[in-house]
Amino acid sequence: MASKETKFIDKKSIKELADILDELELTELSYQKGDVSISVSKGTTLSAASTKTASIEDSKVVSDKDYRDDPRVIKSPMVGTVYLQPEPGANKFINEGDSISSGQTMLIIEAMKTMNPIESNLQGKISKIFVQNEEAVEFGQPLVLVE
Amino acid sequence: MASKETKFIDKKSIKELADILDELELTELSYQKGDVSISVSKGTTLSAASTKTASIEDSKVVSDKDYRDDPRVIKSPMVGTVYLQPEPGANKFINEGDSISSGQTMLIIEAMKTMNPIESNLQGKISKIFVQNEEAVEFGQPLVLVE
Amino acid sequence: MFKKVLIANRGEIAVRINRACQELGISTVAVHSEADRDSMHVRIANESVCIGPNQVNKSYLNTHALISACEITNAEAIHPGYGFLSENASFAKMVSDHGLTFIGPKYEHIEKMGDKIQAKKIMHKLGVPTIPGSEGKIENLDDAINIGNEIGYPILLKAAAGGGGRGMKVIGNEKEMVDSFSIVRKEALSFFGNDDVYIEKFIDAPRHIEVQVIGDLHGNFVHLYERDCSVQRRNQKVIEEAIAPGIDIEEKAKLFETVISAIKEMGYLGLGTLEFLYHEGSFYFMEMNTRLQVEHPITEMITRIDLVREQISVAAGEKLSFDQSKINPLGHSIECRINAEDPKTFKPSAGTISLYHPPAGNGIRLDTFIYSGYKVPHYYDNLLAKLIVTGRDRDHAIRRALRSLDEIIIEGTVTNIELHKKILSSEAFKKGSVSIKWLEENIESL
Amino acid sequence: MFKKVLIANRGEIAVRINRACQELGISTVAVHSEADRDSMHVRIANESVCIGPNQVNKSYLNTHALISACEITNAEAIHPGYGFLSENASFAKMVSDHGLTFIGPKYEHIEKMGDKIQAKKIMHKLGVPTIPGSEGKIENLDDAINIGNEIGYPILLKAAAGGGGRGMKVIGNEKEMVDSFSIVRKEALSFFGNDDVYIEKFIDAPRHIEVQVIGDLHGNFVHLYERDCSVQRRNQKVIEEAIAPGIDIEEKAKLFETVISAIKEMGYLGLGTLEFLYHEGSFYFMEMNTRLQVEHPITEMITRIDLVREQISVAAGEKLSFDQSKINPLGHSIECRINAEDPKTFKPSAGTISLYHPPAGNGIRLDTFIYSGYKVPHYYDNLLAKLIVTGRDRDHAIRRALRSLDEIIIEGTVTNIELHKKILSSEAFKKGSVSIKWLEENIESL
Repeated sequence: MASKETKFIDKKSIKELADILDELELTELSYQKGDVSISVSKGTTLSAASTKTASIEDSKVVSDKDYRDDPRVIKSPMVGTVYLQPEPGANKFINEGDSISSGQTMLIIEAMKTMNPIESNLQGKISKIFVQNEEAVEFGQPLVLVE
Repeated sequence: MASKETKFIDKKSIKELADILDELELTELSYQKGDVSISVSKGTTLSAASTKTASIEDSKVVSDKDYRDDPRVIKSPMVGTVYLQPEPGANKFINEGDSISSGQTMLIIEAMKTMNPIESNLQGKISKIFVQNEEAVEFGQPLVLVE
Repeated sequence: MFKKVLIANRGEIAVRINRACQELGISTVAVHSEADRDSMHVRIANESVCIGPNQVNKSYLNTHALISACEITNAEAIHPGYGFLSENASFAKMVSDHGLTFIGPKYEHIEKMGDKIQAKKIMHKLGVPTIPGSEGKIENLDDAINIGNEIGYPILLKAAAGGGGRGMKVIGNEKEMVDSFSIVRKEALSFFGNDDVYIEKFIDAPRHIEVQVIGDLHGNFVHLYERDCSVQRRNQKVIEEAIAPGIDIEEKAKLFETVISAIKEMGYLGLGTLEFLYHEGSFYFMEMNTRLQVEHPITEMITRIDLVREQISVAAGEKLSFDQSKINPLGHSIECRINAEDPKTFKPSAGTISLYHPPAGNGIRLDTFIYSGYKVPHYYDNLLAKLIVTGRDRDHAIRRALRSLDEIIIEGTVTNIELHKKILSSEAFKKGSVSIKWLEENIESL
Repeated sequence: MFKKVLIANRGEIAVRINRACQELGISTVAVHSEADRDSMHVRIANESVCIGPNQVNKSYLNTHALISACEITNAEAIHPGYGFLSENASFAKMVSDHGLTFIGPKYEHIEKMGDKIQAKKIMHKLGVPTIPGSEGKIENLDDAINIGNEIGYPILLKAAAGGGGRGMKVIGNEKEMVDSFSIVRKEALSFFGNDDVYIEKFIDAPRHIEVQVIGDLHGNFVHLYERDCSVQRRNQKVIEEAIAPGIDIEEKAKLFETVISAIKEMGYLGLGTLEFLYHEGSFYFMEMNTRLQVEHPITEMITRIDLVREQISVAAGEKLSFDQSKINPLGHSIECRINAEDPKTFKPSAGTISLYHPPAGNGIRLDTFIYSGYKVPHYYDNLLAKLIVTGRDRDHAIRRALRSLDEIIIEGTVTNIELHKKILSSEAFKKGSVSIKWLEENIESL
């Protein structure tokens, strides 16, 4: 590509900083000049331990992890089992692509033999349903993405 | 240096900051001047443990630590006790400010009841004698600085 | 035996229980609040479930979430650890109503022992020594004098409606009783609007001695000797040791006999601890903890019985793996509770553990959940680690503890390690047998 | 007791010895090469002396520097650890000639046991069972047949001048002896220019069983039961356990009796280990290690005797703190040697430990010298840590070992932790009683 344009990401500088980090045995290095600011860091984490835990989070709902702090997401207020229909054979409460209004029932979570209707606190278009019918969910687990 | 090229990354300054970080035993350091801003940090080392060891090195010869890797320094080739005179009451072999030639005896180290004359492998002016008479020295400990 | 157990706790005790389960071949479910997502008890469990936000009442005390977590993971039993729901009788009942096993005593026993006054009455009936006193309010001075002579001075004359250290007076002899009786009643009336008073034996600076027991469903009841937990600050145990220094073996044998007879009569299941005040050769029952204790490891060390393993086994209906004849304590064990707290103000200290390096070697056990890089949340209690050292005798254990405290490195948060060194180096502690008042009275001069 | 001891070693054993000294109130001097300036044994000692450059022959084997280091620090005794100078009789003598105490046996015993052939002869004379065979060369076929019948087939017919696995033949019965005798002699003549042959009992796949002993200067000699160290690779022990599974207690009692009688006759001082091959109910003495062993902790765990403490005490002239009647092994202990080595090629692996997190809890001991941030030098051996787990029985100990191996984190260098998991999970190991050939023969399929 015969581009004259300055690329947004200056990988060479990042690499250079990373090398300096190594050379000087630093763990963090931030560099700012003009409107460009780069931070590099290297550190130890407890990675060996974290790889072994087969948490529900890891094994069942890998894809929703990135959405945990997303304000467009409605998260599970409790631990339990999700039902997407009011009863077996019935239509789902919601489908991806539907419009949803605040207060509308999205799904049911069964906890302690009790059926708890979960209502939307957002309104907009449902762009993603993270959970399957009869899936176990934990507290704070993303249920639905509303845009 | 009359360089016209402005490099994005000013490695010299980073190095300087990293050195200051080391010198002042800091773990983090941020520096900003004009449109340049640099932060460096260094992870924790086992400092709590190291403070408790009262090694010979720490307790007896604090000042010579910086000279361990200095090529102008003659270091002890053995563990033992230093004598600066050939016998009690005699003159010292060398004094600070003396000239010394390669092969000249500087001092004696007693080890295993044996007196070992230690000869200079450098020549020049003795700018510092790190050890005292009858001081215990370990292997590699700086004895004399020749400039 | 259970196939899967949910551990309804966090911190070092959740890690401890997880290990016992793994050694029994039981799969584990950790539960956690949002703040504890990276906590060690979550990392080492086979599965984990987030049960709520950071506040304990919405997570670790959230009984519905815990039961639901069992349902979605198919856990068969819940181990409550200590604190949180461990002595909550209605939770224990709820667990069992849902067809799950609560790893602890029968809920009736949790309930009865949870009421301190009822507990004392029950234990008294079962022959366990309690603090002597009037069985109810004193009608008049003559009765007061009679009871005073019966239980022996000094006694405590207490307003029935009193509390918080007010409305009570130490009476040293009969003459003082004559002088004070009506004054205390009058004060009681003016302070609390009620002039009922009662009498209890006054124990000035007792030691805290507790007896570890365990029972199974097959009629086996065993004691695992005593622990001395007198080194306390604001009613919080700081250092515990087993066995208690300087208590006559005959005295203890008699106590153990009544204790065993009592828990047998109750049909007690699982681990329990009877706490006593000890003074001048006498034991006075205070309360019974119907759960695993923080300081259980020192008993494990000297008896070589894995208490958590046994606790889980008996909850699953198995027999105790040992009988009383197998319990022959050997050596001496000391536990130092290492807290994240300011050494002066004792305020809890949160922060990130930048470096953790444990002590090790012969006779050292360190029960903890911290690791290099772990961020200690400020929502929960400040116990970081329990250093448990065991030596051939008390003196050896103290030396071992001191060298371990020199080895341990916890950077990034302040701890009470220096306090432990001071206590263990003090002449009073080395001599043994300090009272529960000792640490508070001497903490400045240590 | 000594006031100050110099520890002439590095790594985990120097740390181990340092701890024992501190618990005895003895001040310690660490010695180190230039590469070991930041090593843990230097950090935890009271004083340290750099004794030479990185090469072991100029530092840890530098006898003059060690004696000088004692002189300048006023250390009264030298603990040699294992390896390095620990079995060097002339060093032991040099130490004593300089008025210092060598913490180990008398140098005559180090010398005698250092010569393997002489050691076998001495032990044979002292009644310890050795491998049966001809006492010297065999004159003719008739003699060969007689000896073969006497010690029982299979036997090994060996060229006296042979070695390195050449010049020997396994003979299964008398007929094979008749067929092979002259052939082996002819081969011996053509290979080694000497047709002398001798006979030794052939032991195909024995176990490695060793007996721990200790003696003091007051006529007390005690054994601390046996260890099974059969899990080996290239003659390096990988896993050890105490006590050995599946050996008849009567058989062992007889062995212990002859062992004690032998070391009593010798007047042996300090710790020692007699190594035996064990096969079909018989023990055959191989050699005696006149020093502390790497695997001593498993014996400490089941006997609850601190061997290093006792070793130092008896070297200082004190009596053993226990007698034979006190040694009642309880439970089962397993040691896993955690090495920094490539899991395929077994090449030592140096590097910086970026993260170290040890396993912990009940029954876990980890003897090590590493820490987060430690740079493992490539000059020395590759033993990083010894994981010692103790359980109520062998099965429990194996489970405990497995859960600990899951907990441990060593990042920055490759280790053999996965190999340990495979061994401990294998059916053959779980069953017990594998031979010294087992690991090598099965390492690919584990």
